[in-house]
Amino acid sequence: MTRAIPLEAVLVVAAALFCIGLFGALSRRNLIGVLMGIELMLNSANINLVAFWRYLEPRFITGPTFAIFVITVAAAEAAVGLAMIIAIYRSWNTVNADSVDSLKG
Amino acid sequence: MSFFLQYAWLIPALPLLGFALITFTPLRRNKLASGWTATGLMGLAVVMALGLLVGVVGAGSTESHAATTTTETHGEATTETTESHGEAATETTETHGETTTATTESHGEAATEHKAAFTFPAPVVVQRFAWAPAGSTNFAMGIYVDTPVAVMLAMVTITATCIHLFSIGYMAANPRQSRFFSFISFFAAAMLLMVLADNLLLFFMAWEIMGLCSYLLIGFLYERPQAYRAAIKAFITTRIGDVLMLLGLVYLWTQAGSLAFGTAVGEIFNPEFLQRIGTETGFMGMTHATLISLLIFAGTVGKSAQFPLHVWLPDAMEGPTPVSALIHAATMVSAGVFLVARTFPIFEADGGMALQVVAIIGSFTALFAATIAVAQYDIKRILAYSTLSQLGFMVAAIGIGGWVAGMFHLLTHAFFKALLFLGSGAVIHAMEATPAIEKLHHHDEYAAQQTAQDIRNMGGLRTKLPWTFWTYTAGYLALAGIVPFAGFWSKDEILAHAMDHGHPIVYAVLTVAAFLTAFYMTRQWRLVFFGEFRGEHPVVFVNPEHQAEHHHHHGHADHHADDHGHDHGHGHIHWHESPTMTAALVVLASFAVTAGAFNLPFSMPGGHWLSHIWGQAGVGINWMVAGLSLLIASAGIAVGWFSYRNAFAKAQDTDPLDARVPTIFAMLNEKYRVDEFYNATVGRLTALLALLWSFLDRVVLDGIVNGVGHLTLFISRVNFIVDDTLLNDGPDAVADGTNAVGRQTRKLQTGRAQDYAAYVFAGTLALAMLYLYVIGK
Amino acid sequence: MDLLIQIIFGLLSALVIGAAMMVVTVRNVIHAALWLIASFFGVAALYLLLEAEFIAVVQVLVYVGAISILILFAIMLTRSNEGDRLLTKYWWASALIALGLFGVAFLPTFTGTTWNMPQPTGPAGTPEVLSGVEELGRGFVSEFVLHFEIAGVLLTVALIGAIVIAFEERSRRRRVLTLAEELELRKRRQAAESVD
Amino acid sequence: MYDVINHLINTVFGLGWPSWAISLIAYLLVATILFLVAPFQMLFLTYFERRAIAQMQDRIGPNRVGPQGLFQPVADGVKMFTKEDIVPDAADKWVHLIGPCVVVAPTMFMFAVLPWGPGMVPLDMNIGLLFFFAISSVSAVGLMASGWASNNKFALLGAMRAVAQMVSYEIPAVLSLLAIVLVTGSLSIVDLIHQQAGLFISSADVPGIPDLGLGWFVFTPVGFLAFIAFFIAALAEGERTPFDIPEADSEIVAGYMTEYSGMKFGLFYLAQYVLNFLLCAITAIIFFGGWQGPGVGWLYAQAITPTNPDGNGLFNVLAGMLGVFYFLAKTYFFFFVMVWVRGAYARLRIDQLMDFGWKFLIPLTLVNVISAAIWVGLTKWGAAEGLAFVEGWAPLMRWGVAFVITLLLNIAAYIFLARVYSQAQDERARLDNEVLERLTNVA
Amino acid sequence: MDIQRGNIIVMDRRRGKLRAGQGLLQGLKVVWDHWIGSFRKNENFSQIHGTFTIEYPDERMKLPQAYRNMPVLIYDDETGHELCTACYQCARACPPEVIHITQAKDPNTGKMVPASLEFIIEYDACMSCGLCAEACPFDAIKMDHFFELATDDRMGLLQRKADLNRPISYYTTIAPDLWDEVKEGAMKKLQGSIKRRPGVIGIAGHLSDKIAARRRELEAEAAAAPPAPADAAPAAPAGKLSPEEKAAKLAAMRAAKAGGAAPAAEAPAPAPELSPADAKAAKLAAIKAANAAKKAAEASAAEAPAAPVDEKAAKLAAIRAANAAKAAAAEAPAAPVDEKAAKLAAIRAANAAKAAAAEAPAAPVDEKAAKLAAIRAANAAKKKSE
Repeated sequence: MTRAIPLEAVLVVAAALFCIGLFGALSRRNLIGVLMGIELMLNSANINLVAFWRYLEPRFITGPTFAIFVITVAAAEAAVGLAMIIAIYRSWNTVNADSVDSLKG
Repeated sequence: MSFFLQYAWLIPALPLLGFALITFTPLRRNKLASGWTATGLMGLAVVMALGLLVGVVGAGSTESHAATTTTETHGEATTETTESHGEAATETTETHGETTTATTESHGEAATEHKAAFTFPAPVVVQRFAWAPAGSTNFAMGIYVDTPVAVMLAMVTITATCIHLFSIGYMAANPRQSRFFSFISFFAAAMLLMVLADNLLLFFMAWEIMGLCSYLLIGFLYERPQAYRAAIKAFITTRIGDVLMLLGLVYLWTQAGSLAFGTAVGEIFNPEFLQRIGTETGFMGMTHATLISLLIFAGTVGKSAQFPLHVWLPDAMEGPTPVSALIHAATMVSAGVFLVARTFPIFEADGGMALQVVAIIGSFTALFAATIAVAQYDIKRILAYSTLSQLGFMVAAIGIGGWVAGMFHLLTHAFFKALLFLGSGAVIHAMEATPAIEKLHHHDEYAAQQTAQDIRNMGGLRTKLPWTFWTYTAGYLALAGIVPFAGFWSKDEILAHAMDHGHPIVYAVLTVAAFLTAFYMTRQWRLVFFGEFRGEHPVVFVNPEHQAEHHHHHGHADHHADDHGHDHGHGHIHWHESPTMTAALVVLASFAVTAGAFNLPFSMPGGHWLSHIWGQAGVGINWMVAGLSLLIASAGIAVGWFSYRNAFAKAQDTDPLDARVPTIFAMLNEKYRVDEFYNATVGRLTALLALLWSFLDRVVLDGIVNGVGHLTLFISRVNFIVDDTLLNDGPDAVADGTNAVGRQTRKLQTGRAQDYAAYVFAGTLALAMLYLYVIGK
Repeated sequence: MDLLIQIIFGLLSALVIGAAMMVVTVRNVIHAALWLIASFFGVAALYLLLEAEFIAVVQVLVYVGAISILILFAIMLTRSNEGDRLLTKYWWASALIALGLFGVAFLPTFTGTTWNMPQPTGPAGTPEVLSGVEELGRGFVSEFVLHFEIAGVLLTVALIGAIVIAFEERSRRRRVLTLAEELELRKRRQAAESVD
Repeated sequence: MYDVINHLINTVFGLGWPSWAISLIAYLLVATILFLVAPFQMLFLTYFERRAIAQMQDRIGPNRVGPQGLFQPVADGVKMFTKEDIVPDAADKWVHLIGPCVVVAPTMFMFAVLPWGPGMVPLDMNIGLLFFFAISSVSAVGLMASGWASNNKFALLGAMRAVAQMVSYEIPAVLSLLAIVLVTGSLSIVDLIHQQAGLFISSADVPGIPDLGLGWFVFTPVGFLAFIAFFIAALAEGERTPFDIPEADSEIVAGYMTEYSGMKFGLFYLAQYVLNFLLCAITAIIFFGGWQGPGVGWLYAQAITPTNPDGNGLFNVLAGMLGVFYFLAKTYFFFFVMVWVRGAYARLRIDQLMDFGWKFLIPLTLVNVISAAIWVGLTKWGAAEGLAFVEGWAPLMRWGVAFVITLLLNIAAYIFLARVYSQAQDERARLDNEVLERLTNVA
Repeated sequence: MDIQRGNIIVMDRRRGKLRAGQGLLQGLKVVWDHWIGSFRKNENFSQIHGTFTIEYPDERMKLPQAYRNMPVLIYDDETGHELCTACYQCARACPPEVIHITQAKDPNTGKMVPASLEFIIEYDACMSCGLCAEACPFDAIKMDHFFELATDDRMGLLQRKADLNRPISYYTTIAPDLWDEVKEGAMKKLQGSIKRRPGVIGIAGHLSDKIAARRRELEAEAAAAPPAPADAAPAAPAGKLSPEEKAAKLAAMRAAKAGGAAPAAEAPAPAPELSPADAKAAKLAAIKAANAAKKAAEASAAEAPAAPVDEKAAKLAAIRAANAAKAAAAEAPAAPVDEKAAKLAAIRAANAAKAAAAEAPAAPVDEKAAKLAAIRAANAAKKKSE
């Protein structure tokens, strides 16, 4: 595997995923779209972790361990995020990121 | 006996108590009561002083055991001394908390070899307490009693009591009698405190209080412009002396570290210290000692009215007579002499230069005053100038090293001069009762009083005022220096000392002065008591102010006989002498007579008693000098008597001397025109200075101030412009700018989480680019 | 074999990237969610390609199994009626940032740096020693026990947090009354009005 | 399978293809086989269910089509094909199409790790079990998508309920398996089965036990409680009777399948039944030893195996056949139990279902995990792991002690939870009434 | 026991409180028992276990006699005459008014003939309430058991007379008891109406041509052969009985022997040339005969066993006799003809009672039952005479 595909390729894919996720998080109007963007970003981070583990240090399990921790955090984050979105929907009756700006300066 | 020693500090306290009682309690409303309390307290003070004298003399002779020195800690406040101190406006002195115990070095019989350093007798009572504990300097206050102090105390208290007694009678008519008594007792307290002072600062404080009292008392009749003008004049001239004296004290303090009397280390009579300041040259080539002593002497010149600063004493006669008697005869003026005596070792330390100056000024003043006294008409002015000359005598005596002679003369002079003044007071009191004066009184009180004092209007009062006459005669004889009287012994001792110690010039001058003294006293004595009473047609004193108001057309003539027959109608004048006045006169007269016995030059058991108790060698009598002085005195009397035998048939006659040597007489009458001279020089100088100063002030300062004003105006205008443009519009612009920026950046804070995230990542992007392409390269 | 792997890698990355793009650009949120799931699958496959099968399975279990469903639930619970315009106003700015970040920051760093690849230890052909599930498990209870516990706590906290935030009191929920209750209520109210 | 094909292509035809091509073909072959087996299982199961449920209801069941109705499923299949596939116009066309696919695909995936017989497992992953359940959770997404896409309120509600049910019952399922994984020590399903040889006491615990392939986990208290919990969870997962709310006809029309007709509807059915088959299979594997049975072990020992290369090929086949027979028998028995349960129990309300899952099953499985830990501690650990006092005991002794302790613990847990749960139910009822009264103050 | 409406009956099953989980297991056990049991067929509904499915197209459930679905017209096998006299009673009684009748007219005289020319029932609207059957005085319209009415065109459900006609034999197969009760009356009335029907009017449509042709043949034969003896009914053709006449006679005989006497041994051979409806009716009758034979065989086989079977049969006969008597009484207001019938019924009941008593050993119970029947018959007769 490592022979066939250079590490850079994987990293580039991860980076691309990250940037797309970032763009999604930053520009999607729907709050849940934002959340999805964030999930994508977390995934790209995971790919990096695993890629580095696989290519550079296959013997030590720190890579996958942290990948798993990232997954747990993502799960927790998604749970709380969505709960908040629902709470926002319930009070503002909208999930439009733009209209939730009561902290405006 | 130790009671008196222990409670020596009561002596000044009692009159102070009197002052306090009279001023602060309702006592002041009752004239008689205040008078008698003051006098009573002074009586007590006399008793204490005498007791102290006996105790000190007793202690001095046994001097085996150390004098009871009590160091009073700061806490135990001797009420009267510190109170008086407190009141006196003295500069704050820093004293250590630690109390220095003055160890009395009993020198025992100090063998006074020639030129040996003059040493005081060991102090009998030294009570010191830390006064104002502040900072590092250790400043103790307290009392320092040795034999000269004891004697002085006795003298002062006795004279003060007599004068109190006298003034009860004299001031009876005055509505503000209690005020008078409070001032007098305050003055007495100050004088006593000065004498008792254990250090020069306390001395100086008391000195200042006396200055104050003299001002208050001279200006007692403050309605009269001449009175308060004289008070101010007195105050200022003494103030000039005091300033110089203060400089001296500070100079001394810088050198010695403290101003306490005594010979211990750090005290001003410490031999090494004296030796040091005697040798070290200070300012302008003169040694410290010289400088210090000259400055201190300036104080004396001011206070004891020596030559340059004597002008205030004659004018001080405006005050009521007891005041003149007490302050300007007995005590205050002698304070200056006492100061020099007190600090004599410092004067001596510089090898005689300072003393020479003292002697010169002393003798000159003696002669100078004597000459003026000859040509005066006012009874009190004659006595004033006589006091001047006698002070000159004392200063000269001290100046030539005759410390004991000077002191002795001071004592005796106090008594008979007080007597003379009180006598004149009685005479004036009587004169005011005369109809002519009373009539004048209604027009112009001041003129009336002046004419009452004019000896030309008197005459033949020996029969009218017998007690006054005889006491006055005792005083007159003492002053002139006739044998049994006190004056002779003290004056003689001075002259003897001058002759013995090689001061021929001084001797000559003093002898001439003595002669003149005898002459003018006789003149006065003759005009006042002998001949016919010329009071019916007095020489009316022209009051310059009134003249302006009164009748302009009177012109110059009124100087001579007034409308002659006008006042005749009153007929017989009732001459009255109040008993209190005469009692005081008698007491003083007795002292004037017996005072001489204190320091008889003979080496008999009582002889040289004063010098003995003062720890100095008694000077044997110099028969030649004694005889010579007696001769001169009687010559003076004779000349006086004969020249005025038939003078002044009428008040308006001219003085025989005037007739004979009019210019000299005129000059002498106008007191060498010293006042005018002063006015001319100092006055004009100050006027000039004032003018200059006003010019300076107007042009320069005002100029500066106005300039500053204009400048500030200009600056303010500039400032306004700057402020307006730069500071007002500037900040506004800044404010608007920030506001605008704020409004713009506010847009940044859109409240949308996504935008914030975008900013974050834009930041990371920028940083990444920075790192990769700029730094990382 | 390498070619096959490369092809597979190409396909998978295409899937992942394509799905990600769709997630971001598709208008309908549900479609976006489904594309998200597709991209998760792609990533899981990528993990398999990277021989981290445990991670792949966990990825599938957690992301596809739980999170995507959560997202779908959230989407359905918050159906907002107004037509949601796709992107925010300044979307081009964020696009710029993303592109910039990718083009300027990531690409050069990744391609630029040389990675020190460990030399295969054994003779050619012997499979490298890969740390599999067992080492992971062992690691969790030995080396990373603290992290493990914290993750546990985090999940619990998130669980409780989510519930607290999203929980709606039973009483506060609008309760539809049955007809009988309705009548009863009205009768009772009239009775009350008539009384006072 | 790989060597068979390799032998076939390289030696027989001598084509000399590269190994990856061979393995690719092998896997493709296996995949096709599985893709065939799955629908057939589905067909048989549907027939089996309808007959069995009929019998239970004193009916005959389909017996018209073909002998004793054997061709009924085929007929259904044909019907499914022929039925017109209606897509509601407002529905989300693509998502509507994807829904069923995403529901069916995972179930096919799950076959990858299912061992049919000794050595007959398509892919022996060392995290087989976890893979199995990971993939099963994917179908929930398909349900959701289909529920949503049909633009029908009931479909959506049904989908949400179904997903909620599946997700919340996945937890007790996985937890109960966790206990077993704890005992066996490996996630691989093949290992799981190998450890279930022996007679009542698995040979892993007591090596001396004659290997009759009966050392099933279900005979251990941990295993038994896990089995009960898992089976209940499986029922919920497969939407079988007590929990068949989503497609409950009486309530929400047909749940998420409402707007589907024709082949898509068929797919749903296929997915459902295949899932049921798989769940029964996994139950059989994990708790009842899969292909373990008397004789299989012995036959396999004789057969050619990687460890025993010189075995007789025939025995291999025999062992395989016997293994598959046992496996299928157990699986069908469990399917029968499912049907049996369908015949016996009434449908749970959605909140009762969730309550039961969360408040009874999950605690039960957690306790089971603890007892599993105790079991492992007692049977396998020694002084090294800190249990010094166990050191000297004989394996049987340790097994016995572990058995007793875990039994007591499990029973106690069960009774306690049952009591608490029932109290909770009464409490809830009371609360509901109270709330009702407060709201309407109708006495 | 009567259950007041509304209150709740607490059933105490005196069984222990079900521990959690036990209830579930018991549920399973119940289902298990059913599953096991379901492999046997369930004979009658009182059994709990066993499959009771009746595979409908192959097996049919014996419909109860009183089952009614869709009315049909009855015609006499022997005479071919429809019982319906177009009295319109049924049409009046029909709630959905689906019966439409047009009375037949004598073509010659133009008089109304007691027969229906056309009889239409709209089957799709008929709700099978059975009111027409009850209202028909001539028992001409009866409720059939036929429910497989699926047709592919709407008109199929509009049944004309041809579709509605059913032979009496068919009705007796589906509702023997009901026919027995009304048989005599009906036949009598039929005879009456036959008399008033000229020509073939009133003959079931499909038979009318055949009968007319037959009559023509007979007349031709009669013409050819000596005139056959005129039997009581002009309709009865001389010579060879038409197969249906034979069948009708047979049915009559059988009905007479309904009381369980040894059934007629011969199984009538189905007449090949019967019209499809008659063929069917005939077949029905044949089958029923076979069943009865079978039952009889069982009964004979079962004779040896204990007497309870006979007793039961006797009791049944008695009850039936009583019913008949009551029915006869119900018809009291009818014409005097009925009295004779009632007397006849009473005599018959007595003979039956006597026969039963003779048969069975004089068990006290039977005697009492017979006596009872006799008394009842006497009462009925007395009542009638009043």
